[in-house]
Amino acid sequence: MKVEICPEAFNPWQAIQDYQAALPSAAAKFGATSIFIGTMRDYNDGVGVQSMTLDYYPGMTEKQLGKILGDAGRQWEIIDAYVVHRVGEIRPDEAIVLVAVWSAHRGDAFDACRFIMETLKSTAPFWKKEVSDTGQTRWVEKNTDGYKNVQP
Amino acid sequence: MKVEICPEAFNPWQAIQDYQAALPSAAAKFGATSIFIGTMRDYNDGVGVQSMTLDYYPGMTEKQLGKILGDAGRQWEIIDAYVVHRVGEIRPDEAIVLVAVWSAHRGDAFDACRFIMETLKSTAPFWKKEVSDTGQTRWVEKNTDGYKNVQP
Amino acid sequence: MSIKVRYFASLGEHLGRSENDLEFAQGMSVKDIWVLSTSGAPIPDNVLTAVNMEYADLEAQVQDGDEVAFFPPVTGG
Amino acid sequence: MSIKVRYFASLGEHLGRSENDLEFAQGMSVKDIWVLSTSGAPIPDNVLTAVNMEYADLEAQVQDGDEVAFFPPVTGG
Repeated sequence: MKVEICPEAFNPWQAIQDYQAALPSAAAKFGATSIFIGTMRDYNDGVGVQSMTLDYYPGMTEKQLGKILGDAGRQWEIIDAYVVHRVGEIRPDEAIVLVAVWSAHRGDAFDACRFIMETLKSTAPFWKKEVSDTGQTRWVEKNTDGYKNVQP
Repeated sequence: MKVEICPEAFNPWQAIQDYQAALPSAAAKFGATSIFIGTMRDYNDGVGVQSMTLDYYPGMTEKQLGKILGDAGRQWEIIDAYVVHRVGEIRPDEAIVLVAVWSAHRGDAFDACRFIMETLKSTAPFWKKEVSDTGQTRWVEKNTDGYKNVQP
Repeated sequence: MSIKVRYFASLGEHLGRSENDLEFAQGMSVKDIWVLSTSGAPIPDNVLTAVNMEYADLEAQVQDGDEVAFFPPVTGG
Repeated sequence: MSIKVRYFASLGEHLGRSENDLEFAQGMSVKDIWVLSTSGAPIPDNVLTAVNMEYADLEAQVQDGDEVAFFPPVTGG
Protein backbone atom coordinates (compact mmCIF):
# COMPACT_ATOMS: atom_id res chain seq x y z
CA MET A 1 0.00 0.00 0.00
CA LYS A 2 1.32 3.41 -0.88
CA VAL A 3 0.47 7.07 -0.43
CA GLU A 4 1.90 9.79 -2.66
CA ILE A 5 1.67 13.56 -2.34
CA CYS A 6 2.25 15.01 -5.76
CA PRO A 7 3.27 18.67 -6.29
CA GLU A 8 3.15 18.42 -10.11
CA ALA A 9 0.43 17.44 -12.56
CA PHE A 10 0.25 13.65 -12.88
CA ASN A 11 -1.32 11.20 -15.30
CA PRO A 12 -3.54 8.94 -13.19
CA TRP A 13 -3.67 6.19 -15.84
CA GLN A 14 0.10 5.99 -16.00
CA ALA A 15 0.35 6.07 -12.21
CA ILE A 16 -2.01 3.10 -11.83
CA GLN A 17 -0.27 1.07 -14.52
CA ASP A 18 3.17 1.76 -13.06
CA TYR A 19 2.00 0.81 -9.60
CA GLN A 20 0.25 -2.31 -10.81
CA ALA A 21 3.31 -3.40 -12.81
CA ALA A 22 5.31 -3.30 -9.58
CA LEU A 23 2.89 -5.80 -7.97
CA PRO A 24 3.99 -8.96 -9.79
CA SER A 25 2.84 -11.25 -7.00
CA ALA A 26 -0.65 -9.87 -7.38
CA ALA A 27 -0.92 -10.60 -11.13
CA ALA A 28 -3.81 -12.98 -11.86
CA LYS A 29 -4.68 -12.95 -8.13
CA PHE A 30 -6.80 -9.82 -8.20
CA GLY A 31 -10.09 -10.19 -10.00
CA ALA A 32 -11.31 -6.71 -9.17
CA THR A 33 -9.86 -3.22 -9.43
CA SER A 34 -11.92 -0.29 -8.24
CA ILE A 35 -10.66 3.16 -9.10
CA PHE A 36 -11.74 6.67 -8.35
CA ILE A 37 -10.28 9.76 -9.97
CA GLY A 38 -11.17 13.25 -8.83
CA THR A 39 -10.59 15.88 -11.51
CA MET A 40 -10.66 19.66 -11.23
CA ARG A 41 -13.77 21.17 -12.77
CA ASP A 42 -13.93 24.67 -14.23
CA TYR A 43 -16.93 25.55 -12.06
CA ASN A 44 -18.02 25.06 -8.45
CA ASP A 45 -21.22 26.13 -6.71
CA GLY A 46 -22.27 27.88 -9.90
CA VAL A 47 -19.09 29.98 -10.21
CA GLY A 48 -16.43 29.62 -12.93
CA VAL A 49 -13.04 28.61 -11.51
CA GLN A 50 -9.77 29.31 -13.31
CA SER A 51 -7.35 27.70 -10.87
CA MET A 52 -7.06 26.28 -7.40
CA THR A 53 -4.36 25.90 -4.78
CA LEU A 54 -4.32 22.82 -2.61
CA ASP A 55 -2.71 23.35 0.77
CA TYR A 56 -1.87 20.47 3.11
CA TYR A 57 -0.15 19.58 6.38
CA PRO A 58 3.13 17.89 5.41
CA GLY A 59 3.64 14.92 7.66
CA MET A 60 0.13 14.67 9.04
CA THR A 61 -1.48 14.37 5.62
CA GLU A 62 0.66 11.35 4.67
CA LYS A 63 0.14 9.84 8.12
CA GLN A 64 -3.62 10.23 7.93
CA LEU A 65 -3.81 8.79 4.40
CA GLY A 66 -1.73 5.82 5.52
CA LYS A 67 -4.09 5.31 8.45
CA ILE A 68 -7.09 5.32 6.10
CA LEU A 69 -5.49 2.66 3.88
CA GLY A 70 -4.66 0.57 6.94
CA ASP A 71 -8.25 0.85 8.19
CA ALA A 72 -9.54 -0.22 4.76
CA GLY A 73 -7.20 -3.21 4.78
CA ARG A 74 -8.57 -4.32 8.15
CA GLN A 75 -12.21 -3.94 7.10
CA TRP A 76 -12.09 -5.56 3.66
CA GLU A 77 -10.17 -8.34 1.96
CA ILE A 78 -7.96 -6.29 -0.29
CA ILE A 79 -4.69 -7.15 -2.01
CA ASP A 80 -3.36 -3.62 -2.37
CA ALA A 81 -4.39 0.02 -2.33
CA TYR A 82 -2.78 3.16 -3.71
CA VAL A 83 -3.56 6.83 -3.25
CA VAL A 84 -2.05 9.79 -5.08
CA HIS A 85 -3.13 13.31 -4.09
CA ARG A 86 -2.13 16.49 -5.81
CA VAL A 87 -1.05 19.62 -3.93
CA GLY A 88 -0.06 23.13 -5.06
CA GLU A 89 -1.55 25.05 -7.96
CA ILE A 90 -4.02 23.06 -10.08
CA ARG A 91 -5.73 23.89 -13.37
CA PRO A 92 -9.11 22.66 -14.64
CA ASP A 93 -9.06 19.16 -16.14
CA GLU A 94 -6.05 18.09 -14.05
CA ALA A 95 -6.33 15.13 -11.70
CA ILE A 96 -6.62 15.98 -7.99
CA VAL A 97 -6.84 12.53 -6.47
CA LEU A 98 -6.48 8.90 -7.48
CA VAL A 99 -7.64 5.99 -5.33
CA ALA A 100 -7.07 2.44 -6.60
CA VAL A 101 -7.91 -0.80 -4.80
CA TRP A 102 -7.07 -4.33 -5.93
CA SER A 103 -8.96 -7.28 -4.51
CA ALA A 104 -9.95 -10.84 -5.35
CA HIS A 105 -13.64 -9.89 -5.33
CA ARG A 106 -15.59 -6.87 -6.52
CA GLY A 107 -17.56 -6.16 -3.35
CA ASP A 108 -14.42 -5.69 -1.30
CA ALA A 109 -12.78 -3.55 -4.00
CA PHE A 110 -15.82 -1.27 -4.41
CA ASP A 111 -16.45 -0.85 -0.68
CA ALA A 112 -12.82 -0.22 0.21
CA CYS A 113 -12.35 2.31 -2.63
CA ARG A 114 -15.40 4.23 -1.56
CA PHE A 115 -14.46 4.10 2.12
CA ILE A 116 -10.98 5.45 1.33
CA MET A 117 -12.37 8.26 -0.79
CA GLU A 118 -15.08 9.31 1.69
CA THR A 119 -12.72 9.14 4.66
CA LEU A 120 -10.08 11.10 2.75
CA LYS A 121 -12.68 13.78 1.96
CA SER A 122 -13.67 14.14 5.61
CA THR A 123 -10.38 13.62 7.45
CA ALA A 124 -7.26 14.09 5.29
CA PRO A 125 -5.74 17.54 5.91
CA PHE A 126 -6.06 19.27 2.53
CA TRP A 127 -7.60 22.67 1.90
CA LYS A 128 -8.72 24.13 -1.41
CA LYS A 129 -8.49 27.78 -2.31
CA GLU A 130 -10.17 28.70 -5.57
CA VAL A 131 -9.49 31.57 -7.95
CA SER A 132 -12.70 32.40 -9.80
CA ASP A 133 -13.04 33.55 -13.42
CA THR A 134 -13.19 37.11 -12.15
CA GLY A 135 -9.95 36.71 -10.19
CA GLN A 136 -11.55 36.47 -6.76
CA THR A 137 -10.02 34.10 -4.25
CA ARG A 138 -11.97 32.02 -1.76
CA TRP A 139 -11.33 29.08 0.53
CA VAL A 140 -13.69 26.19 -0.11
CA GLU A 141 -15.51 25.94 3.20
CA LYS A 142 -16.49 22.32 3.33
CA ASN A 143 -16.74 19.15 1.30
CA THR A 144 -20.22 18.02 0.40
CA ASP A 145 -21.61 14.52 0.38
CA GLY A 146 -20.91 14.19 -3.33
CA TYR A 147 -24.37 14.17 -4.90
CA LYS A 148 -25.61 16.81 -7.28
CA ASN A 149 -29.08 17.13 -5.80
CA VAL A 150 -27.90 17.80 -2.30
CA GLN A 151 -25.18 20.33 -3.02
CA PRO A 152 -25.68 23.30 -0.70
CA MET B 1 -22.72 6.24 -23.63
CA LYS B 2 -21.23 3.24 -25.34
CA VAL B 3 -21.16 -0.53 -25.07
CA GLU B 4 -18.43 -2.65 -26.68
CA ILE B 5 -18.18 -6.41 -27.02
CA CYS B 6 -14.54 -7.25 -27.50
CA PRO B 7 -13.38 -10.59 -28.97
CA GLU B 8 -9.67 -9.81 -28.48
CA ALA B 9 -7.57 -8.92 -25.43
CA PHE B 10 -7.88 -5.20 -24.69
CA ASN B 11 -5.99 -2.70 -22.56
CA PRO B 12 -8.57 -1.14 -20.23
CA TRP B 13 -6.39 1.91 -19.48
CA GLN B 14 -6.02 2.71 -23.15
CA ALA B 15 -9.72 2.12 -23.75
CA ILE B 16 -10.72 4.60 -21.03
CA GLN B 17 -8.28 7.24 -22.21
CA ASP B 18 -9.38 6.90 -25.84
CA TYR B 19 -13.02 7.15 -24.87
CA GLN B 20 -12.41 10.10 -22.58
CA ALA B 21 -10.41 11.94 -25.25
CA ALA B 22 -13.45 11.70 -27.52
CA LEU B 23 -15.58 13.53 -24.93
CA PRO B 24 -14.21 17.06 -25.38
CA SER B 25 -17.38 18.73 -24.17
CA ALA B 26 -17.03 16.88 -20.90
CA ALA B 27 -13.49 18.09 -20.18
CA ALA B 28 -13.34 20.06 -16.91
CA LYS B 29 -17.06 19.35 -16.40
CA PHE B 30 -16.64 15.98 -14.76
CA GLY B 31 -15.14 16.06 -11.30
CA ALA B 32 -15.49 12.35 -10.67
CA THR B 33 -14.59 9.20 -12.60
CA SER B 34 -15.45 5.85 -11.10
CA ILE B 35 -13.99 2.80 -12.76
CA PHE B 36 -14.25 -0.91 -12.26
CA ILE B 37 -12.06 -3.47 -14.00
CA GLY B 38 -12.69 -7.18 -13.73
CA THR B 39 -9.61 -9.28 -14.44
CA MET B 40 -9.30 -13.01 -14.95
CA ARG B 41 -7.76 -14.75 -11.96
CA ASP B 42 -5.77 -17.97 -12.17
CA TYR B 43 -7.97 -19.61 -9.52
CA ASN B 44 -11.68 -19.82 -8.71
CA ASP B 45 -13.45 -21.61 -5.88
CA GLY B 46 -10.11 -23.03 -4.80
CA VAL B 47 -9.26 -24.54 -8.22
CA GLY B 48 -6.45 -23.39 -10.53
CA VAL B 49 -7.76 -22.07 -13.85
CA GLN B 50 -5.66 -22.00 -17.02
CA SER B 51 -8.16 -20.40 -19.40
CA MET B 52 -11.78 -19.48 -19.78
CA THR B 53 -14.24 -19.07 -22.63
CA LEU B 54 -16.86 -16.36 -22.43
CA ASP B 55 -19.99 -17.10 -24.40
CA TYR B 56 -22.69 -14.49 -25.03
CA TYR B 57 -25.94 -13.84 -26.88
CA PRO B 58 -25.04 -11.53 -29.80
CA GLY B 59 -27.69 -8.87 -30.07
CA MET B 60 -29.31 -9.38 -26.69
CA THR B 61 -26.09 -8.84 -24.76
CA GLU B 62 -25.49 -5.42 -26.35
CA LYS B 63 -29.18 -4.51 -25.92
CA GLN B 64 -29.17 -5.47 -22.25
CA LEU B 65 -25.93 -3.59 -21.56
CA GLY B 66 -27.37 -0.50 -23.27
CA LYS B 67 -30.49 -0.79 -21.14
CA ILE B 68 -28.39 -0.95 -17.97
CA LEU B 69 -26.49 2.23 -18.96
CA GLY B 70 -29.77 3.96 -19.75
CA ASP B 71 -31.21 2.96 -16.37
CA ALA B 72 -28.08 4.28 -14.63
CA GLY B 73 -28.42 7.57 -16.51
CA ARG B 74 -31.99 7.95 -15.30
CA GLN B 75 -31.16 7.17 -11.68
CA TRP B 76 -28.01 9.27 -11.24
CA GLU B 77 -26.64 12.53 -12.58
CA ILE B 78 -23.95 11.20 -14.86
CA ILE B 79 -22.18 12.79 -17.79
CA ASP B 80 -21.18 9.60 -19.59
CA ALA B 81 -20.73 5.87 -19.10
CA TYR B 82 -18.76 3.26 -21.02
CA VAL B 83 -18.69 -0.52 -20.81
CA VAL B 84 -16.31 -2.92 -22.57
CA HIS B 85 -16.81 -6.66 -22.11
CA ARG B 86 -14.54 -9.37 -23.38
CA VAL B 87 -15.84 -12.53 -25.08
CA GLY B 88 -14.10 -15.64 -26.45
CA GLU B 89 -11.06 -17.33 -24.98
CA ILE B 90 -9.46 -15.48 -22.09
CA ARG B 91 -6.19 -16.06 -20.22
CA PRO B 92 -5.37 -15.21 -16.60
CA ASP B 93 -4.43 -11.56 -15.99
CA GLU B 94 -6.46 -10.36 -19.01
CA ALA B 95 -9.25 -7.85 -18.51
CA ILE B 96 -12.78 -9.25 -18.68
CA VAL B 97 -14.85 -6.14 -18.11
CA LEU B 98 -14.39 -2.39 -17.85
CA VAL B 99 -17.05 -0.03 -16.49
CA ALA B 100 -16.32 3.71 -16.41
CA VAL B 101 -18.66 6.49 -15.28
CA TRP B 102 -18.03 10.23 -15.51
CA SER B 103 -20.02 12.61 -13.34
CA ALA B 104 -19.81 16.05 -11.78
CA HIS B 105 -19.95 14.55 -8.28
CA ARG B 106 -18.43 11.47 -6.69
CA GLY B 107 -21.57 10.02 -5.13
CA ASP B 108 -23.31 9.76 -8.49
CA ALA B 109 -20.21 8.29 -10.16
CA PHE B 110 -19.65 5.66 -7.45
CA ASP B 111 -23.29 4.61 -7.23
CA ALA B 112 -23.83 4.42 -10.98
CA CYS B 113 -20.61 2.44 -11.57
CA ARG B 114 -21.57 -0.07 -8.92
CA PHE B 115 -25.14 -0.32 -10.17
CA ILE B 116 -23.92 -0.99 -13.72
CA MET B 117 -21.50 -3.65 -12.56
CA GLU B 118 -23.94 -5.45 -10.27
CA THR B 119 -26.73 -5.34 -12.84
CA LEU B 120 -24.37 -6.58 -15.55
CA LYS B 121 -23.35 -9.48 -13.30
CA SER B 122 -26.95 -10.52 -12.70
CA THR B 123 -28.62 -9.76 -16.05
CA ALA B 124 -26.20 -9.42 -18.99
CA PRO B 125 -26.17 -12.66 -21.03
CA PHE B 126 -22.61 -13.90 -20.66
CA TRP B 127 -21.54 -17.38 -19.59
CA LYS B 128 -18.13 -18.50 -18.40
CA LYS B 129 -16.67 -21.90 -19.06
CA GLU B 130 -13.42 -22.59 -17.23
CA VAL B 131 -10.58 -24.93 -18.10
CA SER B 132 -8.85 -25.99 -14.88
CA ASP B 133 -5.13 -26.62 -14.40
CA THR B 134 -5.82 -30.32 -14.87
CA GLY B 135 -7.59 -29.68 -18.19
CA GLN B 136 -11.11 -30.22 -16.90
CA THR B 137 -13.85 -28.03 -18.28
CA ARG B 138 -16.76 -26.66 -16.29
CA TRP B 139 -19.44 -24.03 -16.70
CA VAL B 140 -19.43 -21.46 -13.90
CA GLU B 141 -22.84 -21.99 -12.37
CA LYS B 142 -23.63 -18.62 -10.91
CA ASN B 143 -22.16 -15.27 -10.03
CA THR B 144 -21.68 -14.55 -6.34
CA ASP B 145 -22.31 -11.35 -4.46
CA GLY B 146 -18.66 -10.38 -4.78
CA TYR B 147 -17.36 -10.67 -1.22
CA LYS B 148 -14.69 -13.11 -0.17
CA ASN B 149 -16.32 -14.22 3.05
CA VAL B 150 -19.58 -15.18 1.44
CA GLN B 151 -18.25 -17.11 -1.53
CA PRO B 152 -20.06 -20.43 -1.71
CA MET C 1 -43.78 -18.27 -40.44
CA SER C 2 -42.38 -19.83 -37.33
CA ILE C 3 -40.75 -19.24 -33.96
CA LYS C 4 -36.99 -19.47 -33.61
CA VAL C 5 -35.90 -21.08 -30.36
CA ARG C 6 -32.36 -20.63 -29.01
CA TYR C 7 -30.48 -22.28 -26.15
CA PHE C 8 -27.26 -20.99 -24.63
CA ALA C 9 -24.28 -22.24 -22.63
CA SER C 10 -24.76 -25.33 -20.43
CA LEU C 11 -28.43 -25.52 -21.37
CA GLY C 12 -27.63 -25.79 -25.07
CA GLU C 13 -24.93 -28.37 -24.36
CA HIS C 14 -27.34 -30.37 -22.26
CA LEU C 15 -29.98 -30.38 -25.00
CA GLY C 16 -27.36 -31.07 -27.64
CA ARG C 17 -28.36 -28.11 -29.82
CA SER C 18 -28.20 -24.34 -29.85
CA GLU C 19 -31.44 -23.67 -31.73
CA ASN C 20 -34.47 -25.07 -33.52
CA ASP C 21 -37.51 -23.72 -35.31
CA LEU C 22 -41.09 -24.32 -34.28
CA GLU C 23 -44.38 -23.84 -36.14
CA PHE C 24 -46.24 -20.85 -34.81
CA ALA C 25 -49.68 -21.42 -33.30
CA GLN C 26 -51.94 -18.77 -31.74
CA GLY C 27 -51.86 -18.46 -27.96
CA MET C 28 -48.50 -20.05 -27.20
CA SER C 29 -46.56 -18.93 -24.14
CA VAL C 30 -42.80 -19.11 -23.59
CA LYS C 31 -43.45 -22.13 -21.42
CA ASP C 32 -45.38 -23.84 -24.24
CA ILE C 33 -42.43 -23.23 -26.54
CA TRP C 34 -40.13 -25.02 -24.09
CA VAL C 35 -42.48 -27.98 -23.74
CA LEU C 36 -42.97 -28.36 -27.48
CA SER C 37 -39.29 -27.92 -28.34
CA THR C 38 -37.99 -30.36 -25.74
CA SER C 39 -40.80 -32.92 -25.99
CA GLY C 40 -41.86 -32.20 -22.45
CA ALA C 41 -38.50 -32.05 -20.66
CA PRO C 42 -38.79 -30.44 -17.20
CA ILE C 43 -37.94 -26.75 -17.19
CA PRO C 44 -34.76 -26.12 -15.15
CA ASP C 45 -35.58 -24.21 -11.94
CA ASN C 46 -33.24 -21.34 -12.62
CA VAL C 47 -33.76 -20.98 -16.38
CA LEU C 48 -33.83 -17.45 -17.80
CA THR C 49 -36.04 -16.66 -20.76
CA ALA C 50 -36.10 -13.93 -23.38
CA VAL C 51 -38.37 -13.00 -26.26
CA ASN C 52 -36.81 -10.97 -29.07
CA MET C 53 -33.70 -10.37 -26.96
CA GLU C 54 -35.55 -8.97 -23.95
CA TYR C 55 -36.20 -10.79 -20.71
CA ALA C 56 -39.71 -12.24 -20.56
CA ASP C 57 -41.36 -14.61 -18.12
CA LEU C 58 -42.62 -18.11 -18.83
CA GLU C 59 -46.20 -16.95 -19.17
CA ALA C 60 -45.43 -14.30 -21.82
CA GLN C 61 -47.30 -14.85 -25.11
CA VAL C 62 -45.22 -15.23 -28.26
CA GLN C 63 -46.02 -13.95 -31.74
CA ASP C 64 -45.31 -15.27 -35.20
CA GLY C 65 -41.66 -14.60 -36.09
CA ASP C 66 -40.50 -14.17 -32.50
CA GLU C 67 -37.12 -15.37 -31.29
CA VAL C 68 -37.41 -17.15 -27.94
CA ALA C 69 -34.30 -17.92 -25.89
CA PHE C 70 -33.60 -20.12 -22.88
CA PHE C 71 -30.40 -19.90 -20.88
CA PRO C 72 -28.85 -20.62 -17.48
CA PRO C 73 -27.98 -17.95 -14.88
CA VAL C 74 -25.57 -15.46 -16.37
CA THR C 75 -21.95 -15.37 -15.21
CA GLY C 76 -20.33 -12.40 -16.93
CA GLY C 77 -18.30 -9.56 -15.48
CA MET D 1 11.34 23.01 25.72
CA SER D 2 8.11 24.31 24.36
CA ILE D 3 5.00 23.55 22.38
CA LYS D 4 4.87 24.32 18.68
CA VAL D 5 1.47 25.58 17.55
CA ARG D 6 0.45 25.51 13.88
CA TYR D 7 -2.51 27.01 12.01
CA PHE D 8 -3.59 26.04 8.52
CA ALA D 9 -5.55 27.43 5.59
CA SER D 10 -8.23 30.06 6.31
CA LEU D 11 -7.59 29.80 10.04
CA GLY D 12 -3.92 30.72 9.60
CA GLU D 13 -4.85 33.57 7.27
CA HIS D 14 -7.40 34.83 9.74
CA LEU D 15 -4.89 34.81 12.59
CA GLY D 16 -2.19 36.30 10.35
CA ARG D 17 0.34 33.57 11.10
CA SER D 18 0.97 29.91 10.39
CA GLU D 19 2.71 29.02 13.65
CA ASN D 20 4.05 30.15 17.00
CA ASP D 21 5.83 28.62 19.95
CA LEU D 22 4.47 28.50 23.46
CA GLU D 23 6.17 27.78 26.78
CA PHE D 24 5.20 24.35 28.06
CA ALA D 25 3.38 24.15 31.39
CA GLN D 26 2.14 21.00 33.11
CA GLY D 27 -1.55 20.16 32.64
CA MET D 28 -2.32 22.16 29.51
CA SER D 29 -5.03 20.93 27.18
CA VAL D 30 -5.35 21.61 23.46
CA LYS D 31 -7.99 24.16 24.34
CA ASP D 32 -5.61 25.92 26.75
CA ILE D 33 -3.07 26.13 23.94
CA TRP D 34 -5.59 27.87 21.73
CA VAL D 35 -6.58 30.35 24.44
CA LEU D 36 -2.98 31.19 25.31
CA SER D 37 -1.83 31.47 21.69
CA THR D 38 -4.69 33.67 20.55
CA SER D 39 -5.02 35.79 23.71
CA GLY D 40 -8.45 34.39 24.34
CA ALA D 41 -9.99 34.52 20.84
CA PRO D 42 -13.17 32.39 20.59
CA ILE D 43 -12.55 28.92 19.20
CA PRO D 44 -14.24 28.51 15.79
CA ASP D 45 -17.15 26.05 16.03
CA ASN D 46 -15.87 23.71 13.38
CA VAL D 47 -12.14 23.82 14.18
CA LEU D 48 -10.20 20.56 13.87
CA THR D 49 -7.30 19.87 16.19
CA ALA D 50 -4.30 17.57 16.08
CA VAL D 51 -1.46 16.72 18.45
CA ASN D 52 1.72 15.38 16.86
CA MET D 53 -0.05 14.97 13.54
CA GLU D 54 -2.93 12.89 14.86
CA TYR D 55 -6.44 14.10 15.48
CA ALA D 56 -7.06 14.95 19.15
CA ASP D 57 -9.95 16.65 20.91
CA LEU D 58 -9.86 19.97 22.71
CA GLU D 59 -9.60 18.33 26.10
CA ALA D 60 -6.52 16.26 25.19
CA GLN D 61 -3.49 16.97 27.41
CA VAL D 62 -0.30 18.10 25.72
CA GLN D 63 3.27 17.22 26.61
CA ASP D 64 6.53 19.12 26.40
CA GLY D 65 7.75 19.17 22.80
CA ASP D 66 4.36 18.42 21.26
CA GLU D 67 3.20 19.95 18.00
CA VAL D 68 -0.39 21.16 18.26
CA ALA D 69 -2.33 22.11 15.13
CA PHE D 70 -5.60 23.95 14.49
CA PHE D 71 -7.32 23.93 11.12
CA PRO D 72 -10.68 24.40 9.38
CA PRO D 73 -12.76 21.55 7.92
CA VAL D 74 -10.74 19.70 5.30
CA THR D 75 -11.62 20.03 1.61
CA GLY D 76 -9.35 17.62 -0.25
CA GLY D 77 -10.20 14.98 -2.82
